[in-house]
Amino acid sequence: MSTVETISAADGTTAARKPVTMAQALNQALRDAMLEDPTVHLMGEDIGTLGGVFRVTDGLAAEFGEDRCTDTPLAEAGILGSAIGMAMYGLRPVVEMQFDAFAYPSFEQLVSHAARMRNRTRGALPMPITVRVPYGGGIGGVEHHSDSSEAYYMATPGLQVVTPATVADAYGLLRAAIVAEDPVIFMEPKRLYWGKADWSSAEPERVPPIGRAVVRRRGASATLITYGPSVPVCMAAAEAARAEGWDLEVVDLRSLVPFDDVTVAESVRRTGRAVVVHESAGFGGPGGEIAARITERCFHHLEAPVLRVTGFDIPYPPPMLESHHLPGVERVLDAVGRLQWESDWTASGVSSAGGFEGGGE
Amino acid sequence: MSTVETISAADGTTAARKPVTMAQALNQALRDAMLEDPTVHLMGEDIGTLGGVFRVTDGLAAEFGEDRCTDTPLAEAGILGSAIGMAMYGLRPVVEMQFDAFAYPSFEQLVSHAARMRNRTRGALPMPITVRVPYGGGIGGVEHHSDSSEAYYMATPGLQVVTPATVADAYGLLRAAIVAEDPVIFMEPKRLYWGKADWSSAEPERVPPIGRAVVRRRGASATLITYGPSVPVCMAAAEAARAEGWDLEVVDLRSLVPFDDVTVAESVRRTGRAVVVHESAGFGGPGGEIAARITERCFHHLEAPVLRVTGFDIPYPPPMLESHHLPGVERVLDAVGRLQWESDWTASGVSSAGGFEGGGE
Amino acid sequence: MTVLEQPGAYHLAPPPAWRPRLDPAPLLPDGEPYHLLGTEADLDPELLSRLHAGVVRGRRFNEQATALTKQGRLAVYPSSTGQEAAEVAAGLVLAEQDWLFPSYRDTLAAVARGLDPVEVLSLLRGDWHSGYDPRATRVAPLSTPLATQLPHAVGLAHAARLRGDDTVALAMVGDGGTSEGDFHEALNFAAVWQSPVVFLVQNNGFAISVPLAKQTAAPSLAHKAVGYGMPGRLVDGNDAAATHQVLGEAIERAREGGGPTLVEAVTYRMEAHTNADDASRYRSSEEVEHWRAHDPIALLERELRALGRLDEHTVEAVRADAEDMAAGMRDRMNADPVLCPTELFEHVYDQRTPQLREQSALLRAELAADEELAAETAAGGTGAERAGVPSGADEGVRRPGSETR
Amino acid sequence: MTVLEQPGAYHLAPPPAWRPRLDPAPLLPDGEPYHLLGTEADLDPELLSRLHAGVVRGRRFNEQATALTKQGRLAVYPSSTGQEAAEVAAGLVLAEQDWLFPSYRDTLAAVARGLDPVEVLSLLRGDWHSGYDPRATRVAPLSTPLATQLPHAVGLAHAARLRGDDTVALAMVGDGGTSEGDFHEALNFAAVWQSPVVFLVQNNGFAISVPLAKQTAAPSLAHKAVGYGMPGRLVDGNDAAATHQVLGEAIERAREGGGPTLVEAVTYRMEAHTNADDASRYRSSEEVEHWRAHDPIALLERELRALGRLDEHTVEAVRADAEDMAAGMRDRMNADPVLCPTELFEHVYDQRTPQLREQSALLRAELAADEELAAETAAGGTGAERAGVPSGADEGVRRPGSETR
Ligand SMILES: Cc1ncc(C[n+]2csc(CCOP(=O)(O)OP(=O)(O)O)c2C)c(N)n1
Ligand SMILES: Cc1ncc(C[n+]2csc(CCOP(=O)(O)OP(=O)(O)O)c2C)c(N)n1
Ligand SMILES: [Mg+2]
Ligand SMILES: [Mg+2]
Repeated sequence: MSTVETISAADGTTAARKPVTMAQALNQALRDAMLEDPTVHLMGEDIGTLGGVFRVTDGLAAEFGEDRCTDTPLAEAGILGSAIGMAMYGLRPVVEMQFDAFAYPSFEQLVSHAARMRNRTRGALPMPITVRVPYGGGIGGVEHHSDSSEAYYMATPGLQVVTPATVADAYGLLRAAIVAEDPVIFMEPKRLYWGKADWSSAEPERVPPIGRAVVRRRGASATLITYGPSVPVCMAAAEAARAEGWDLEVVDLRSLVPFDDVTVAESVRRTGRAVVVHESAGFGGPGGEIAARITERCFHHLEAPVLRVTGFDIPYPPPMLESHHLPGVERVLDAVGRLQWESDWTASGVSSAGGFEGGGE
Repeated sequence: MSTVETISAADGTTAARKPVTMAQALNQALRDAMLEDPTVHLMGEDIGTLGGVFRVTDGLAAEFGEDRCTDTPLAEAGILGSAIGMAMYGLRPVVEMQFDAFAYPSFEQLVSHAARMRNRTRGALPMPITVRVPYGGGIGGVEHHSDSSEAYYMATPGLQVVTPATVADAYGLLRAAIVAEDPVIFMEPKRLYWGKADWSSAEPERVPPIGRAVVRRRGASATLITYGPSVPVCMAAAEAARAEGWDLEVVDLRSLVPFDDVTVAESVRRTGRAVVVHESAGFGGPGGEIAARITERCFHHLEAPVLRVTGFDIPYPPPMLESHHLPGVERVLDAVGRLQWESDWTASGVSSAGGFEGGGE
Repeated sequence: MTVLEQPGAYHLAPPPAWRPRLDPAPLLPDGEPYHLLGTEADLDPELLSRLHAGVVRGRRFNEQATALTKQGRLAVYPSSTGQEAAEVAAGLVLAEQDWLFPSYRDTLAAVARGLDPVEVLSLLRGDWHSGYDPRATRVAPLSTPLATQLPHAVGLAHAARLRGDDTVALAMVGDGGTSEGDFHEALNFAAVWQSPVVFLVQNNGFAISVPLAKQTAAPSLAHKAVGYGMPGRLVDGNDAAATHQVLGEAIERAREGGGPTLVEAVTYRMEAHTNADDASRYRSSEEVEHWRAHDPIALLERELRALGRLDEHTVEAVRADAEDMAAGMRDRMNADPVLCPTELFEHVYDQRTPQLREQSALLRAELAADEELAAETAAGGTGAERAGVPSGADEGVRRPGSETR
Repeated sequence: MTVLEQPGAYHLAPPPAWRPRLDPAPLLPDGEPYHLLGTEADLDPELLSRLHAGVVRGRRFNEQATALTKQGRLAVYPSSTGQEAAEVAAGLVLAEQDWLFPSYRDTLAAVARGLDPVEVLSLLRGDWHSGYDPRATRVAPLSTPLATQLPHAVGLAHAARLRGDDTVALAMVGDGGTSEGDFHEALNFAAVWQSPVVFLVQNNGFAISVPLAKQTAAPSLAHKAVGYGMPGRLVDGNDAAATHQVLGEAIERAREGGGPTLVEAVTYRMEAHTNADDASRYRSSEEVEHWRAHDPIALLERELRALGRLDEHTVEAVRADAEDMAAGMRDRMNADPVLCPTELFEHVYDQRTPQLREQSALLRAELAADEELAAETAAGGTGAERAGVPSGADEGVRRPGSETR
């Protein structure tokens, strides 16, 4: 993770910095939001006395009282549904879903109400709700504890979908999510929770707003487009690619909805090649949308089809097999190698791969 | 709809045919499946005495008894959850969700259990469940009655996702879904329920299996790739396009999962141009995946980027405004016109459209 | 491993978490639905008159709305004919600061609360999903997904209590809706938080075609209250006075910090589920007639007459008032609503995203092209043809035969 | 409009749907948890001995599993120490044809039923999601999403009844799980269908850190039964004899067509939620000590001793048996499981899709390349590094500090 931290730390503020984990930065963001705005209320399972299973709400019930940081009954539709009611009354709820897969019971409340209430009422009932979802794998979690569920949320008009990859973004994007007037699905990459970066809680650096992607690493040969838990993987891949003579650019999307077509298209037009990288299953996942948008906008600049490196199209594996599923440096480099470099122009390339009868055995 | 009917009727059987609606063919498929296999059980809201709000189960409770065609309590998670238990005991449940949006309460049962039980148990507990979901708009339905929710199911490994566009496919695919050993989300396009075709219940024509797309219309200029309620729209567009000098091919996907890469790629490689058409919202919808797959496989055959004509990225509109939302013939033709025909090569084309600051006002 | 060595362990008192923490008896509803009309109870004649005017208007409202479906002016209408007493009691019982959470069948409760009938009918007319301002009216949008509005009511009531306001939320749901998980979660949250919310279940005997016996095996729906630790009340939902009183008591209890109540109002849906439904498929006309004899309007009129508060003059005035309302509805609903297609993009988010700006521009361009074309040809193509759907779409609403909501 | 003209309407009897259809009294649980040990009740000494051996083994199982987490051999373990009586009673009470639906904490019930401990621990070891054959063992996979297994149990029991089999399903859930919508929907379906299913709620006082008082305001969890029209029973969950008897009665009732029962077993979780949890954050050690005095093993041993059925020899034999089991667990769990990465693609569907065939080939190629590389260099790169995750992944399990399941 160090590459990313370096980058986030290089944005330049002057206050005293010390190593802080992403979980701590999120905690600070919640605390600061609660201090600043008395309508901010936290709700979830075990977020009070315990401080959350990831300790992101640590100390907040003690500091702000149980009415502002509430241990709810164990019922996710009830949590999100009552948050919707609280928002109707002018509060600004921040909901914690304990794990990705445990947000599913609240799916109807999310899709049929949180995402639509503003539209339904012509703006009379905005839904300034933040739903924090710890997501993704790589932490040895047993079944239902490592889902990447962002595709569901991306396919739901009315939701914003945001995911940080750095400590600074964790703080900055969560603050932005809480003040947003719309429901924001705030996806926290579990395996980056304990990644540290030098950071100042007294003077948190400013980060670009929701809706903006950031180029984490400049490069000229090809662009890796990624987000959340796969950002450090792509940074490492870009580093490793130097040995192969490739100078890779890395775009951290940060916000899946709204999507930053400008930053992405600008990069791909410049490099002419792109690989989309994410942990979520490939089929029907975010990468299809992203690749399609890039192709629509950059077709004549592309030297090769936009490729995808993603989780396989399978339920998330058990802990002992997850390393085979997660897109890693080698797999990213393999894809980069298939970007139809001039030297390969005689080879058959990707366009002959796949097909209904094709494939493995 | 007549074009499609002609096509489905042209597959050639000899038995006596008469005009039959898609709803009637579905009803016949359920009846025949129940006759053939005593483990087939129907469950849902109002499917018994009433015969379903769309009458697809009409007469089945009377014929097979309430134990095989059961009016359940009003609770979709309970319906799907108990269907899972029934499948564990060796039955073959066919569940009706009354409308697309009312399947959402069952989302957790679907994603966390139905889709994963076989994998979880190394094949010991297969889930031969068919979930019938009437979907899509164009019927003047009020809020929550016109969702196109297929993107959610496509993004869920373990589910098959199937949708007929013709009377023959309605029968044939539903029979195939019921005998399948995996959970099949069987999406019934509501606005085609009352479309008629000549069809013989005594000798239903054979249709290709799940997983196979079908070319509904041969053409040479470009391929329209579509499914379900948008198939008739694309057939009409292809007809209208002749006036403009375009000879369009139309591919009816029929099965979104598994996806038929071979048929699609074969067509696009031949025509060199493609437009994906569906009703579901564009962003994060099926079209992104489809366009990305085509580009990965056919890049060097493409004369233009694969374009998409889809519903807007908004909650489904109220009845009086839905016609503006639904992809129609004109919108399809507009997209075809943007496929960078030789005559347009000097114009700027699609690749300059869009972008973060771009667009409307 | 074995703890044989520990002496006397078993003689310690069992831990305190063991005992049921409250006596269930006071939570249990009466064995018979509570009723007032036709008893010796001393009733407020003013209130009875208000309820009477309300139910008469309500019946007329239902009739007019059903007529509008036949004229294609409403996409669909789920009538509350037969249930006017509960609907009107719910609409009238609330204080100004209270909120109402109606389900899709409860247009009438919102109208009884004073909302503009045409605004309330937006959802069913199809010009927008919800036509009134929920904050200004303190009526949540009519909820179509069943029981989903109940957690909203709890959250709102909870928020009001946290703010120190004396607002109460009244949430309505049908007998069928009680089977949904959201019903359970809402009641549980309300009881744990002691939120000022009252749940009103209108048990009208059916969820579309499914009779109560296939919905639950409970002694009554009001008995469900016990499992949450809140009181359950069973009331004759056709008796407007009794329903008003039971709801009023529950609301005041909630307002004073006493927590939530579950009220089951037993009533009957006299019409089909909606105009698109065919009730003869699943119930007998005898059953319907049986209930016609227990008509909420008749019950009130009998009482008022006995009190000497209902002469032909009053009846006439009430009827005239209802006719006025119906005429107003008719006139206004027969006018085509002014629609702005690009409004579709305006409220999805606080700020339109770049993508929605593009899409809005696309639609605007299409509309402009259509207008040009229409100017050129007398019988030009319209948006409906553009959308590739059969003509008729521009009437705003098309419903295939048996489609039901 | 007015129905004044209808004479005598109100005097008709109110429609039959009105009255509560059954007397709630028999559904209500006792005011005190039912218990047997230490009473004058005449108990079957054979059964007591079997229960005793079970709980002693169970305690040892919990200890061994917890130890395995420390050695990195289990990803996580949610201990049922303190709850062995209910777990073992559940495992032993079933007939061969019956099904058990355990939640994620109920490994012990499955083991008590006779399943191989190592197979049961697959989920928590992380070699596969579920390690035994549910059809062969008639034990459903341990369910992690809370309460979601309850509708499965109902569906299975319903299917068995439709088939004419005398199978009963016993479904286990925690106090926290009762708040989920799926709990509600499952109990309602079971009651409406009169399915042969018994719901066993282990109320162990906490859902992770959340105490029962924040979970429900109900008199007891067993009182929830009333709202579904099924009987509720409250039992001392640390009293293995009482729990076994209450479950046994409910199961026989279900088997004979009497429908479902809700049983609340009051107990206490002596350990933290899982090995990764820190219980001192939310509860006092006094509370824990209080419950230690009501230990399920001690209760049984006292009884057996009073009956003259427990001498040091028996104690020794039971202990030795438990030690054997633990030693077997240790040995087998310390061996690395044989894993086949491409099995990831084998069970997603009945037939691999073309896409999964491609993906399987890709992984196979990668693994082959890795092997080549490993053959070339002594300390070559492995799959873990390929995946770009920190080393340590190949131990199968990495858990950051506070991660909890
Ligand atoms: C979650 C959900 N599932 C299904 C439906 C479809 N539906 C609409 S009304 C209805 C029956 C409702 O019955 P009940 O709750 O008794 O209310 P009533 O219609 O009698 O007022 C159903 C099944 C829905 N609106 N929402
Ligand atoms: C649907 C769902 N939400 C949240 C969780 C996370 N979680 C795991 S165990 C647990 C507490 C369970 O408490 P209880 O039901 O009392 O069972 P116990 O742990 O006491 O055995 C929680 C919240 C989950 N597994 N499933
Ligand atoms: Mg009803
Ligand atoms: Mg517990």
